[in-house]
Amino acid sequence: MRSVFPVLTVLAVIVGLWWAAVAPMNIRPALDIAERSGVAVVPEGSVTRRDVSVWRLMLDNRESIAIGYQLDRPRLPTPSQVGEEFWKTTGEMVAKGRAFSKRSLLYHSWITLRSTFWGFLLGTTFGILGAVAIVYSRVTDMSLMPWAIVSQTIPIVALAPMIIVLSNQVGIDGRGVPKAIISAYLCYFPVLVSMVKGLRSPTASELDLLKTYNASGGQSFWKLRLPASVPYLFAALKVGVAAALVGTIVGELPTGAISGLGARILIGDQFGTPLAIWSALFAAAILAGILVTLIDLIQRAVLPRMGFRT
Amino acid sequence: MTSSLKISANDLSLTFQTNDGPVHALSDVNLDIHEGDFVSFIGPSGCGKTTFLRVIADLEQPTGGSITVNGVSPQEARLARAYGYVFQAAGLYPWRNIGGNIKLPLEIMGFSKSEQQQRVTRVLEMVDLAGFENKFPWQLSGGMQQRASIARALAFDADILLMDEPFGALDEIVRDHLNEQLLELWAKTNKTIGFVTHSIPEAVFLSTKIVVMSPRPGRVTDVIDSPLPKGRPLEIRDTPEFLEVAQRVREGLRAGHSYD
Amino acid sequence: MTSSLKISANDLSLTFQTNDGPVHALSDVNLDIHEGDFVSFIGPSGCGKTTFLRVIADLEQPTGGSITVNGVSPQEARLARAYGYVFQAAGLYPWRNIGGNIKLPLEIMGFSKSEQQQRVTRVLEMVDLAGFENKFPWQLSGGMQQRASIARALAFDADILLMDEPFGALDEIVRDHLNEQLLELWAKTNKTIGFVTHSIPEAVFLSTKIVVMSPRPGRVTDVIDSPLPKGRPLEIRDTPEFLEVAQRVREGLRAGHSYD
Amino acid sequence: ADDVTLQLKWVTQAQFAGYYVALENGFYEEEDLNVTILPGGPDIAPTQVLAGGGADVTVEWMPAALAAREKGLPMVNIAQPFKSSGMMLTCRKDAGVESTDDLAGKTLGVWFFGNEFPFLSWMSQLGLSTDGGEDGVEVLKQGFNVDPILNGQAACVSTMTYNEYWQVIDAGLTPEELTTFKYEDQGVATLEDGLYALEENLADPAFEDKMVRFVRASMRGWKWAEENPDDAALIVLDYDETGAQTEGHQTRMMGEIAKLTAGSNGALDPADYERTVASLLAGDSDPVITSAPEGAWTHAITDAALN
Amino acid sequence: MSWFIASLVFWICAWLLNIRLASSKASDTLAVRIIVPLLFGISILVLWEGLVRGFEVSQVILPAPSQIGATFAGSLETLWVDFQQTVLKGALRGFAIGAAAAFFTAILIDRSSFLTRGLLPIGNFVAALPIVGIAPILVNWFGFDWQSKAAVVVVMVFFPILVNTVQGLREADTMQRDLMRTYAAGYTQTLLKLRLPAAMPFIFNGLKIATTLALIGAIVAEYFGSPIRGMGFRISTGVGSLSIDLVWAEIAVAALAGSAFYGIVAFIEKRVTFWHPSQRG
Ligand SMILES: Nc1ncnc2c1ncn2[C@@H]1O[C@H](COP(=O)(O)OP(=O)(O)OP(=O)(O)O)[C@@H](O)[C@H]1O
Ligand SMILES: Nc1ncnc2c1ncn2[C@@H]1O[C@H](COP(=O)(O)OP(=O)(O)OP(=O)(O)O)[C@@H](O)[C@H]1O
Ligand SMILES: Cc1ncc(C[n+]2csc(CCO)c2C)c(N)n1
Ligand SMILES: [Mg+2]
Ligand SMILES: [Mg+2]
Repeated sequence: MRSVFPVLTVLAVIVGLWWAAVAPMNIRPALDIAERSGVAVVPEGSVTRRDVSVWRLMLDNRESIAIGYQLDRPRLPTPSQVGEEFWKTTGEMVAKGRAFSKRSLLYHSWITLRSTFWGFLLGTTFGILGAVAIVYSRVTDMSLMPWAIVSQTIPIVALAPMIIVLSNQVGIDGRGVPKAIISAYLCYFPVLVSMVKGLRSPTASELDLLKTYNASGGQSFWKLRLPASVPYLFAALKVGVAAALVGTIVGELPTGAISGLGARILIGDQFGTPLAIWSALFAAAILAGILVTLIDLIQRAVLPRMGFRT
Repeated sequence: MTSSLKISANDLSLTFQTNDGPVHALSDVNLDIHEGDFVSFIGPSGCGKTTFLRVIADLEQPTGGSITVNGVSPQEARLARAYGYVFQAAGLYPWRNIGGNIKLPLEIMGFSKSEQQQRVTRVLEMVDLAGFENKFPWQLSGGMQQRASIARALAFDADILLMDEPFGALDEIVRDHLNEQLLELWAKTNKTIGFVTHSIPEAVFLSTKIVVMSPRPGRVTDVIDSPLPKGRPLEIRDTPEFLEVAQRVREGLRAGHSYD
Repeated sequence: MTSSLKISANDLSLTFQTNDGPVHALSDVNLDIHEGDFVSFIGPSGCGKTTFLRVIADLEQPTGGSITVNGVSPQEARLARAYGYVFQAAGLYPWRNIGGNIKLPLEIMGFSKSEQQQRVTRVLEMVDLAGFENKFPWQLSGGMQQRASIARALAFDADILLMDEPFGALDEIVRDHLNEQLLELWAKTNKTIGFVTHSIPEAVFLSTKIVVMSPRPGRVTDVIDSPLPKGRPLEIRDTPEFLEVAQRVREGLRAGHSYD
Repeated sequence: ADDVTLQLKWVTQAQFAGYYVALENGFYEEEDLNVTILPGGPDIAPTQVLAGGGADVTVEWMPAALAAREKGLPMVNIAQPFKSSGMMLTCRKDAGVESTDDLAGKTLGVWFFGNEFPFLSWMSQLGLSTDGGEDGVEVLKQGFNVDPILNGQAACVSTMTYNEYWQVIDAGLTPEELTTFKYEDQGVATLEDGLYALEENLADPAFEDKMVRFVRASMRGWKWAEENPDDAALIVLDYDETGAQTEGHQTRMMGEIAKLTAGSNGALDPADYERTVASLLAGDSDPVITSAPEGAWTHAITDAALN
Repeated sequence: MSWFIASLVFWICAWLLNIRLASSKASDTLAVRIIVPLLFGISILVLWEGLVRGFEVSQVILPAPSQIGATFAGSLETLWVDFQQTVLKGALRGFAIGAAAAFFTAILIDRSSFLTRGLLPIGNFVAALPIVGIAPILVNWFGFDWQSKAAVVVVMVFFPILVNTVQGLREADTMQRDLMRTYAAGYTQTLLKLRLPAAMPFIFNGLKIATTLALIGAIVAEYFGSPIRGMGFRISTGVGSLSIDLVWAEIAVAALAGSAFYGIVAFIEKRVTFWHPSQRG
């Protein structure tokens, strides 16, 4: 709580810097527009201006700086432009009762969220099962662990188109499944690593204690290893859900997804509408925030009830 | 000492194979422990106290000699759930409250729910923790945690209680207090107790038999049968008999000690 | 006691503000420590021993009363590098070897390289660790680490040595040995030493002055000037004088103790 | 009804109006077909989708199809709704490009992903190396937009008459400020947006029959779209799932597309085919295809469909 | 089909051999630690080969490892050019700039507890964001060549390293700090002799996460525009021209480069944080 004020201050500074940066970032297109509309610009000609620094341009053409704050296709939009666009594609849509129209970011967030959810589910399941296999079997540990690390160095984007084609081949159509697979691919690793740590966190004496009770393997899993790993699990879930979201969005970029936040970014790029990109990025950030917060809330509810101090 | 033989080690040896070569944790240990004995193991760090306790509890396999517990092998005794083991740190599971921790062995051994509850209530009273059943371990002081861990070892009817430096982390006053309680409990239940400690007064105060060990290789250098009576007030520690035993232990220790 | 006043606390108080309300860690403590004194602080957990040592070393600010060290404030004394502080855990930096750890304060205080080396060699010998200079902390036993940490505090010429339960984690035998060495060292250097311990025999064996404290609020309940001579063989612990002092300390402690 | 899956080359837009019109107006239904249209995207290779069995028929440019054929994927052109090419290179005059002679030493934005072949053969015909340098051209893999020409990163970018060119105009550059090189005018036009299916599938009479009905309905769609460009644009808009397309854009695009489809009844003109092959074979050093393909097209479907 | 069955048999045999190796006495030796995963990897490749041959999967969908190997060997020149462009220019430079920037920012932030409290939650939050999404914007800002790729990498690696470093700098425990205080040590001395060494395990944790991000960032950014070389360029265009074998060769390069990069960082970590319990085991 005591960090609310510092966080707000830092945020305010960031927005301020952003706003100030708009002027130099947009001065060139602003001058092009001014010149076309007949205003005298120093120096003349868009090509000659390319060799002049933005600071010089701003000094020499002070009255045209303002144009940079109202561009349709800004190189850097102002915070208010982004906010406006964001509102137009969310709040206003809701107000019009078209919250789930294809023009609404809510709709696209929902598509992304759905893939993220399945990817997350798949990824955590694999991560946890993998961790159990690794903790309980030495061969699995020795053969799998190095490859798990290597797997994360493979550029998943490269595999995306092939995953689509291959899933077509085995009779899965639609882009949802491939997206979820990519999302799971990025999500499973942090879960695996963290759960291996968690399942191995019981000390030798905690394990020995159960041995003196002559407990079975299943009993020591359910009564010791699993509960002991819960704090690690939550840490993993937070990283995992963020990774799953990244995975979905990365999966939407090269797979020609036609809906979802990644697709919005892509389409925004293709049609040269930077505002669409920026507002999709903000939606993605908010989504990430919501997902991580959600898990954090669950963690706060569960861990103390389980007796862990947080 | 007319009671029956509980634990008997004959030429017991245990060698760990490590990267730096073999470590002789125990070599040629001979020891008989009878029913109702309170045996303390004392000796410098690394002399094999923990290892010996672990061999008794079938947590470690000897590499030579033989050992019987209740007349059978340690493994058979473990499968018959003969042991209550108390580790140095209380080792309570943080996600279970005190009651849950005490129920743990009972669940594993398949006691009925009502039986579990009865036993929890009983042992909590025994260790003076009635009313703390629903507290989590970290809500208790170190001494209380240690008592809970003893309660856990008492809850099922293990007839051998093995305690590995259970009070090592506590301050002297709390320790005195727990020592008194432990003696009381021992008197009530007549269990056989194996107890590892670093403290000479603690060993002398508690035990009917003190086993002095020495390292490299781990072996028993002295076994002292205490002449002290069973009922022992704390003040007994200022009597000449006590001091005499303590002095003998100290000498045994000094003889076997090396500094690096 | 003709020697000069080193540390003087007058109505010293320290209250921590916590979420559960204020904790009176020290209240109205009055104490004078003279040059060359060996002062032990003993008392149950939470009675403010550590806090008092920290106030002396300017690691904690008192909330009431006053304290002077060498006639000036603790802060000035700290900036004049008057303190060698030994913590409960050895607190060696794991990324430096033993030599490096001992050099740490010397580097900070700007000693020349050759001077550093000389001093390292000298203090390592003093604590019986010659030859371990290039070992890393985790390669040493607990007792050796503790000695290295003492060596670190001795390496620069702090004239006040503050030790917070330095031997708490060690076994009795090693402890005895270190106690003897510490006394020797003290005799050689005539430093003023403040020493926190939980062990009554240790306190009595080492000190010229024993400060018994009691908690809630932390205060001094007894200050015992030891009648024992400066040169003390271990056997002194079996003399009646020793036992008498020990008994007085024990009573002081018992009076201030509570169990939960 | 028989199922047919159509893979588009690009996102849902008026470029594919004919198919959406046929779907919306029930032309496919009338042919007893149940058609699924899969939009494409920057990294969807229609050829690969076809190979993987993800689609029965795909919209593809001929250079890419022929290149795939050489890689061992037997694609066959079964219909060619687009008569002319819409590809062009759009350059800024103020960057000093007035004619093809000015291209040397300039930076050009080019689409890859199988769309680079017409450009490569054009450059090799002009004798310009694509490895940069004084007498070559510096090539950029252009992204999905025309930004490089707007902010001066490239002197020229690839555009389609019906799409990206208008983005350049919308961004404020006037036609007078631009030099455009249409591939048609340069004599290096290659066939775009044909319908392709796999040879082995076509061997099956049932499949062939399906394709006949599909092509017939699709061409009906195309002709309807040519006649009702505004309505066609609205239909496309309805099918756009991205929600990013605008009516103005699509209507304009439909108008331009109609010009390209106008000359075709759906049947491939062998002369156009030969011209495309010749152009692709023309590169001296690194031709797109190494030998004239065999059996890369058929009239069997269009003959049955259109008569 | 027989190809597939044969490869399956090979896979099972390899697995059985691994079980034996892992439970043998020598299981802790370096040789076994290398052989077991290697054998596992090889058996996966063999299974893949068998699958492709057994089911006659088209090479434009999934080429066999043997074919990928042949393409790899045959296109070393292309691969080298792409490697230079993407890894040496884009990823490594971006990584170096991003890591250095994060490191110094962390030290700056650390001096002010206000900034720490304000920036750390934001940093943590940003580290969880899908930053790759800004690739098109940065390509627009920094041009098509490696600079924009490096910029994407800088932004991607900045926050994980920042957050880890700041946390690491707080890691020195009170006792260790108090010790410095009793020596009356100054800020710089405490930073250099205590807090930075204590922070190293955390800093390296951040660096390791960043290695994989760096490569992914550089490659994804090439999807949004690039010169006509680079691994991302080749991968993104290779699919379109059905050069799937070349795409896989590039993937292999990426995996090798990524693993090597990770391995190097892990190796340096081992040397620098040799004292940390996790490295002593
Ligand atoms: N699992 C093991 N592998 C290898 N050596 C071991 C193992 N367990 C114990 N040792 C070694 O065996 C010797 C005896 O160890 P043990 O733990 O029994 O000593 P201890 O008397 O309990 O010491 P402490 O008082 O420090 O607990 C030591 O030298 C120790 O290092
Ligand atoms: N930083 C702090 N904030 C709040 N309370 C504190 C703080 N430090 C110590 N205390 C409280 O002050 C009291 C005295 O603590 P102190 O550490 O001095 O006791 P101690 O005598 O050293 O105990 P121990 O023997 O357990 O080390 C305790 O109640 C403790 O909880
Ligand atoms: C990465 C990328 N590759 C190819 C094209 C070219 N393309 C394929 S269909 C079509 C018509 C619609 O504009 C165009 C231009 C592109 N734009 N972006
Ligand atoms: Mg032990
Ligand atoms: Mg203390």
